[in-house]
Amino acid sequence: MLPEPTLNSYLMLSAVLFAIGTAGVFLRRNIITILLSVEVMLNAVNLTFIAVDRFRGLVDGQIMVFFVITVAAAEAAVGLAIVIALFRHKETLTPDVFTSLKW
Amino acid sequence: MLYLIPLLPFVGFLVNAAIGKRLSKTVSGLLATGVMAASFGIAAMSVWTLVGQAPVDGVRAIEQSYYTWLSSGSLQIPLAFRLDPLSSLMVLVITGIGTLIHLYSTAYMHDETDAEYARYFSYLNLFAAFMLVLVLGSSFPVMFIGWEGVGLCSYLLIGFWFKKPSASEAGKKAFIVNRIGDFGFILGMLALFWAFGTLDFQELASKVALLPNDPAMWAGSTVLTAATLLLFLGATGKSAQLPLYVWLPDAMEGPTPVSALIHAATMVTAGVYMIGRNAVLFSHAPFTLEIVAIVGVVTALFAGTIGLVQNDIKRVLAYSTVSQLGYMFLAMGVGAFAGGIFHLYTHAFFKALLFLGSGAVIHALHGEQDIRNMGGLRKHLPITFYTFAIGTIAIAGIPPLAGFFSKDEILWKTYSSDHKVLWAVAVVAAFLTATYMFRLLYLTFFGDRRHGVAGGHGAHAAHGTPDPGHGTPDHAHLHDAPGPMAIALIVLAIGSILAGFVGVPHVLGGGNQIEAFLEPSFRAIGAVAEAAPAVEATAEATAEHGGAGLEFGLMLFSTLVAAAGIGLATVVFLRRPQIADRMAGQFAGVHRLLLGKYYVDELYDATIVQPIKKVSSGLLWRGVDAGLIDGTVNGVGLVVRGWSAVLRRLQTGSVRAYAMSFFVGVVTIVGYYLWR
Amino acid sequence: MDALLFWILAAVTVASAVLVIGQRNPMRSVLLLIVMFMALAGLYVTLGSPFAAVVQIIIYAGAIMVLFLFVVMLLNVPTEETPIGRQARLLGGVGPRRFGALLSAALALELFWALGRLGAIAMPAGDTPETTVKAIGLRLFRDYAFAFEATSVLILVAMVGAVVLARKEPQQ
Amino acid sequence: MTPELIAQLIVIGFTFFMLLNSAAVLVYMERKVAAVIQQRYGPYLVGPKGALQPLADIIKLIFKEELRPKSADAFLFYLAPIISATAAFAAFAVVPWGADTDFSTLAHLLFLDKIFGFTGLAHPIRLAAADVNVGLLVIFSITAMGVYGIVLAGWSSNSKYSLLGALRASAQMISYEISYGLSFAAVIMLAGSLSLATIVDQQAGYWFGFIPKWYIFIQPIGFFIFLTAGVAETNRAPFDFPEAEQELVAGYHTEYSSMSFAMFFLAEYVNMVTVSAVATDLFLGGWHGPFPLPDGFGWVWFLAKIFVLLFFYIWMRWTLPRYRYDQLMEFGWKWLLPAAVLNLLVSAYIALRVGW
Repeated sequence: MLPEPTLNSYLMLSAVLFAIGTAGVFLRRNIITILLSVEVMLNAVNLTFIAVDRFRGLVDGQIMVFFVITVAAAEAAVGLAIVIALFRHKETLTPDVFTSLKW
Repeated sequence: MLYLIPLLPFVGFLVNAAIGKRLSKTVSGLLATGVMAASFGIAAMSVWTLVGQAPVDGVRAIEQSYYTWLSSGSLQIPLAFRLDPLSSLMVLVITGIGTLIHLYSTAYMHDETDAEYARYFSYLNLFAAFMLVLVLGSSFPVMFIGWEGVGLCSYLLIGFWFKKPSASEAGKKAFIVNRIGDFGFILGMLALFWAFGTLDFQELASKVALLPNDPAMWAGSTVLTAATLLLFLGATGKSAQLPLYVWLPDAMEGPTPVSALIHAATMVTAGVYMIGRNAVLFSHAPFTLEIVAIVGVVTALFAGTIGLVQNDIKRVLAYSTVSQLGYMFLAMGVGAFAGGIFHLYTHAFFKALLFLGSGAVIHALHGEQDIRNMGGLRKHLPITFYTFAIGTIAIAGIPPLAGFFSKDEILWKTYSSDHKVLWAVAVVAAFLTATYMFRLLYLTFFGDRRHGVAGGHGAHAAHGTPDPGHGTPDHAHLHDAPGPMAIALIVLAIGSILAGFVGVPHVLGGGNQIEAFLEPSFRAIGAVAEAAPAVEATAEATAEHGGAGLEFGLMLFSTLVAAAGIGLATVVFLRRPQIADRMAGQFAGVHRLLLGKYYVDELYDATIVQPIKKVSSGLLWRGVDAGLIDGTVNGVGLVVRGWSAVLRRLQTGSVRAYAMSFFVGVVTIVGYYLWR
Repeated sequence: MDALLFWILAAVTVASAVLVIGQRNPMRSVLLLIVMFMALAGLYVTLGSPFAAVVQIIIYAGAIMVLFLFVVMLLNVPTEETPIGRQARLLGGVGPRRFGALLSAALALELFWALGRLGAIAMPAGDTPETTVKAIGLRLFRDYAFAFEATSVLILVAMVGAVVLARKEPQQ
Repeated sequence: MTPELIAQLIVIGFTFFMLLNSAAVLVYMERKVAAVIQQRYGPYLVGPKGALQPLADIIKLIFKEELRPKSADAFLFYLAPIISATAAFAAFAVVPWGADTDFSTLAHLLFLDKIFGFTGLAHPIRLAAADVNVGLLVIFSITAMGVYGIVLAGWSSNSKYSLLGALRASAQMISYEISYGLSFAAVIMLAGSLSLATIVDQQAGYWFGFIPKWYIFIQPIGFFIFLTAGVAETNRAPFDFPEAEQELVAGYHTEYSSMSFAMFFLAEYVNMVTVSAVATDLFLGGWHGPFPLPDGFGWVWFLAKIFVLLFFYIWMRWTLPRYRYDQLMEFGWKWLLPAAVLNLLVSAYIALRVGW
């Protein structure tokens, strides 16, 4: 029979998710996918919040989750708007092309 | 509803300042006058309620606190107003005379453009608001708001014709000189707070009253003395006493009603009021009181002598104001606080009257201010003449007009408090006052028209085209003061006649009501009669042993002195003008000295202004600013630029690269903390 | 039963997450991400916060992801193109990306290590009590009222920003 | 296997069955009503007055060939209709369509007590496929999922009409979901519960003995918003942009044929039913009628109300012309949403300060 999930197993799961998210940020060459990877990270964090909530028997974590989701929504909206604007200018989605914001 | 008293003029200021341009003269003038009148009405009502009050251990006061203005640590300053006998008297004077002068101005300033007109009245209302805050404030900081505010307004109004260089110069001078005084005032406040931990007048008074009261120097009173001296410095600035009086004569560049309101009736008396307000403090610092008295009397004499030879009608009045203020300080100095305030109150009437009268003259002569170019106006300007004459008699101190009672009160208090020398000097000053005032009267109104006298047009040119009515003076027809001005003059004249009767001394069978009325304001609440100022007490004592006879005698004597002065003036300036010239010839040196106002301005310029200029241009500007500060700043800039030229290479502009570096940091830090 | 559920959902989550980033086609990444959200929602339910789960689905899967889909369809770039230009190749080349992957692996290891030190702590026994919507609501609107308002402002700003950014310039 | 469990299974099966049929019935009804409105006969060959027409259609659809564009993304192409259909059915699962009952009356009427000696359950069960106490949220989330079916269909079939349809669908559904949610948030506030059954029971009884305590009477604006948003959610005329025949051939399911097409079709009608059912539960007092029926027959009222709403739907479709797309968006964002927010605020204020 499978072992009962402990708090640790939840935390480890979220750690894995977070790592995957970061990896995505570095591996992919498509801004949209990179944004998606960011979402993965956010969800990893959310999972932590809820797990700890369950562990300590609170609701604050869930409220944090709501805030995270809201912020994610804002981030997605702005991010995608930027993506569209960029695409209009350079006809590409590769982040490494957009390096004009420097000296 | 005390707050309404200052608030109404302030509202008037706001309206006139905001939309005044678009209002017609009638509207903005009526508005300004109206708010003043309304404020006077409210003030009158409040005073009525105050008088109606049952005194709490001999003190009546209406105190209203609106909100906590400053609150830091032990410093708690509510924005609170207190109406007690002293401030109520002041409030009535300010609003009442203020209203009259506003009324007067509506006619006097009528040649201005609508915009200028509105600007003038907005300033005037603003001044009134600040002055009322000054007198109503229940603590030093609140008073200080008004103190600074009136300074600002006086600056604005002196420089009202800012296109005229001399006017703006005068404005600046007034402002700067006042700053010196205000500096002292601030330091005084701080010292008091440091010593007594409060800035509320009442609390200060009651705390000071508890100190043992002996003239000997001891710990508590050194602070007190220092603080009071600093405050007095502030007073000298605001009320044009030696050594800071220099700005007041120049302030005559402003419109005449302004001179009447600010530089005769109200603002310049702020210093006196301040001392009266803190009577308890000052009376516990005898040393300061001595200084005050001496400064006062010296100023009185000094200014009187200058006034004797001045030729500009307004400057003469200005110097007489200075000397009258000197009287008030003398009174304060000898502990006759009530007397001082009494004189302040009467002086407000007749001095305002005189200024307005002179204004009427100037108005009639289209801006002529030099008395050598006047004369014989008696027939042409009857109203102005009679009112002006009343004012002159009043200030000369001829019974039963207002000036007599107050001045005599002061003289008596001075004498009875064993300041015989001061008394003597004061008497001389009184003599001078009578003389030069009547000189003014004669030269202006009697004799026959003179104009084109040497220097006359020089003076004229010097003042550019000062007051309204430009163009060449047309002497063909002289119109007397128009309606509003006439009303103001007449009312003030009546005031100058009757104002004194509130303070008829006991000897003349009058029960010096005003003193009785004001007296509580000079005591500390709760601190009982024994805490009443010692000097006052001694004064009373001598009054007892000196006896009524002596007082009456002195009274007669001073009246005779005044009469003598008048006589002299009559002889010299009316009957045989040539005597005057001869005297001027004989005592050429003295005459020049007086005419040059003792060259005080030049003295200050040489001793203070020039050195400061030297230091600031030579050391501070070239050395510190250009060399040190700029050098440092530029150096920093250069260094930064140099480094950034190198460092900017790190900035690839690629998001991913940034993320990478950032993430390396994360991993490293986490790793480090796990490692330990 | 609960354990089984957890392990299944965890497996689904991880698998879908890996596929999300192991995917050249953004469309599929989005869909797999949605799958991941579903799985996470399931985990939330097992963790006794159904409300969070529902919100996760409504907002995340239902709105945000639709937005992503929308953009993907709008731009319709089916796959990644290899970067053009020297610098782009330098930064987006294989080397740095591998390094980045290694870094994240390192982070994962570090976190595991840390959790390993922590030692396993069993969840509180007994079947999971469901946090009621009421409890959350009270907490949210009483204690977190300010944060709530701030977030609303944030959303507003984001909205305006998005509109301004995505707006076509009048000409050129 | 307790009798409760069996009963629950029966209920689930019944719900599913009824939904399937409802689609068929609706097709027939739609065509007839349309015919009447346009003064045609409509279907009349197959069966009495063409009543069997839907059956014929279904058979036809089943035997058609499954076509797929060459360049389509096969997996998603087949996944899409399944998603929509599933979402449609799943959404209805939590909708209760009758008061909790122990079937005693029914058993008595059907002589079950005589035959099997079944006199009713020990304790009553809920007349819904699934009994969830956050039912509304579940419905909301599932409808949100429903978008994906359409979007994927549009994208995967890789044709511009489909893509446009999908784009329109996603934009439209997102925009109207907000007003949708807000409109029943007001009701949730009044009822103080997220469970549909509870909300319905809140609406039992009458004002002054004859006005039924339905929320439509205190939430008329809410009802209107809900209905409008619902129409938009289900892509029905006058908001049927994803499948605007004149502009986009058939919108997102242009490329579909045979059963996968049928699924979309099914999904659309089931969604209609769901929306009407939810509307009935939220605003029209569910199974509480203007006058009470014998215990255990509330679902008759329920059916009646749903029927009325569905008729209204069809009527509207054949009466109103289609909007322009920008008009749709403008209406959604500039009128419906503010109205919904105001409605929510006002009812919140009243609920707090005044109370009903």
